[in-house]
Amino acid sequence: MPAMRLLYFAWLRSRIGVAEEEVTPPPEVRDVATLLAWMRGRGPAYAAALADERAVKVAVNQEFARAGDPVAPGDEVALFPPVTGG
Amino acid sequence: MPAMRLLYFAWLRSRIGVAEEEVTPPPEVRDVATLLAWMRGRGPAYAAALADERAVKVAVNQEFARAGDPVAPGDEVALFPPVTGG
Amino acid sequence: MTVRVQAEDFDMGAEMAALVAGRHDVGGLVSFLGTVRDLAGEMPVTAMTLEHYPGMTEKMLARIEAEALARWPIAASLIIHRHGRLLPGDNIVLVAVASAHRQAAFEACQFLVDWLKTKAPFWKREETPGGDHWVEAREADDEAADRWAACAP
Amino acid sequence: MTVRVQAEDFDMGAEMAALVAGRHDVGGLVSFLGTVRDLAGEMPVTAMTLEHYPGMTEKMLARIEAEALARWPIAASLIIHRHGRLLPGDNIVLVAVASAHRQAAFEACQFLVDWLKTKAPFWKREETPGGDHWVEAREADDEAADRWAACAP
Repeated sequence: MPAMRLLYFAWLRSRIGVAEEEVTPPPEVRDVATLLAWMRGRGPAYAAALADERAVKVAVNQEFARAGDPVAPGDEVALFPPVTGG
Repeated sequence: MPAMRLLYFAWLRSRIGVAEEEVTPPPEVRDVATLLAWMRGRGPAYAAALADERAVKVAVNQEFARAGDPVAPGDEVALFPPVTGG
Repeated sequence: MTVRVQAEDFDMGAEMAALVAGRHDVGGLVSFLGTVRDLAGEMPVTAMTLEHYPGMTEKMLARIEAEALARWPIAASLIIHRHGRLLPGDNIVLVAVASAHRQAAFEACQFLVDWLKTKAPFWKREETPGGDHWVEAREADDEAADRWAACAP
Repeated sequence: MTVRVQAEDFDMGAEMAALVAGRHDVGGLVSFLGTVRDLAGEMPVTAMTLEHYPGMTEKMLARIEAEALARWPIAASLIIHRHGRLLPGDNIVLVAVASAHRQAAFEACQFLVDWLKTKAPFWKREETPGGDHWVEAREADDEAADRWAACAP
């Protein structure tokens, strides 16, 4: 089963401490909400960075995604704060 | 008494045949309306060029003017079609 | 705050750079470049001559620029309008407005362009394969300018 | 119809000239140039770093440009957005829209700029005398972009 690629931007990257990583979440991770819940359990840096749900935006395969949108092995999932434009 | 300077632009200039001229209208010419009436009597080219009131715009001393606005000796009075911009 | 009415061409890039040179309080620069089209409706146009009323044009352009400055927070502005005979593709007019606020820059620039196209004392003569003619005023343009009268920024 | 996301600076005059080179059906070219301000609110800003999401940015910019093309009669358009560390006065973004109709060019340009400022995946880090910080999203910007959703051209 292919891994899931996670990307972090802006202060989410600084707080988590890496720009990207590959993970293999358990089968109960099926959508954005369950992915975020699982990630919060990965350690205090993740729990702190992902604590405020409104401050965390998600894109799945380079498309903005909401809590109920599906994620699957092989996906590119990006986490970032609200965009602040050019 | 100083003369009045008349300027013509665009097709009004072509129809009247000169770009500018100095005139000394009679004392009853006191506003734009009486000036235009007097000018129509100056010859067939003037009568034809000034026949359609809506097609003739007037500026007195470089300010747009209406029928009732005053004109006086020494004024610069310009006659032109509606502007067609840049 | 500059107004120029001239027969000569202008260099848009150089004008834009000069407008904001050394200014760091400008977040957005909105500009409009008008050029000569080779079609008027369905008619091919081979050249165009812009006549204007020297003296009155500059005076009115300076006044409308002052009105824009009073209505919007503008850091810098520029109006260059050419006159004389122009060919398709030639530059006609450049209007540029710099502001700390992009919405203000867009609105002020469009206000100036709508005004220029409808109120400035310019008359357009087109050369076509069928002959030359003076262009008639367009009602749609008057409406574009008039909407600003009712709409405070 | 061009989208570029790059660290390098661009030459506005050259880009504008290239956009309309050889086109004679374009009556108006509206452009927006965004530059780095030296103030954010009352705070002096000494530099700014723009981070973006490579791949997603280009994809989203191409999509919004296609949406503008579908909504307005556009003859040519260009979006250039820089990323990386920029100093006050530096160019950030250039959006240009050419159309036979000036109203369409103004609206489409403002639509693209509003969208870029609120939806494109860019994040801004400011350097100030008091330290560095990531810029917070602004509600006013979201409103500017959202009004397009309710307003067909």
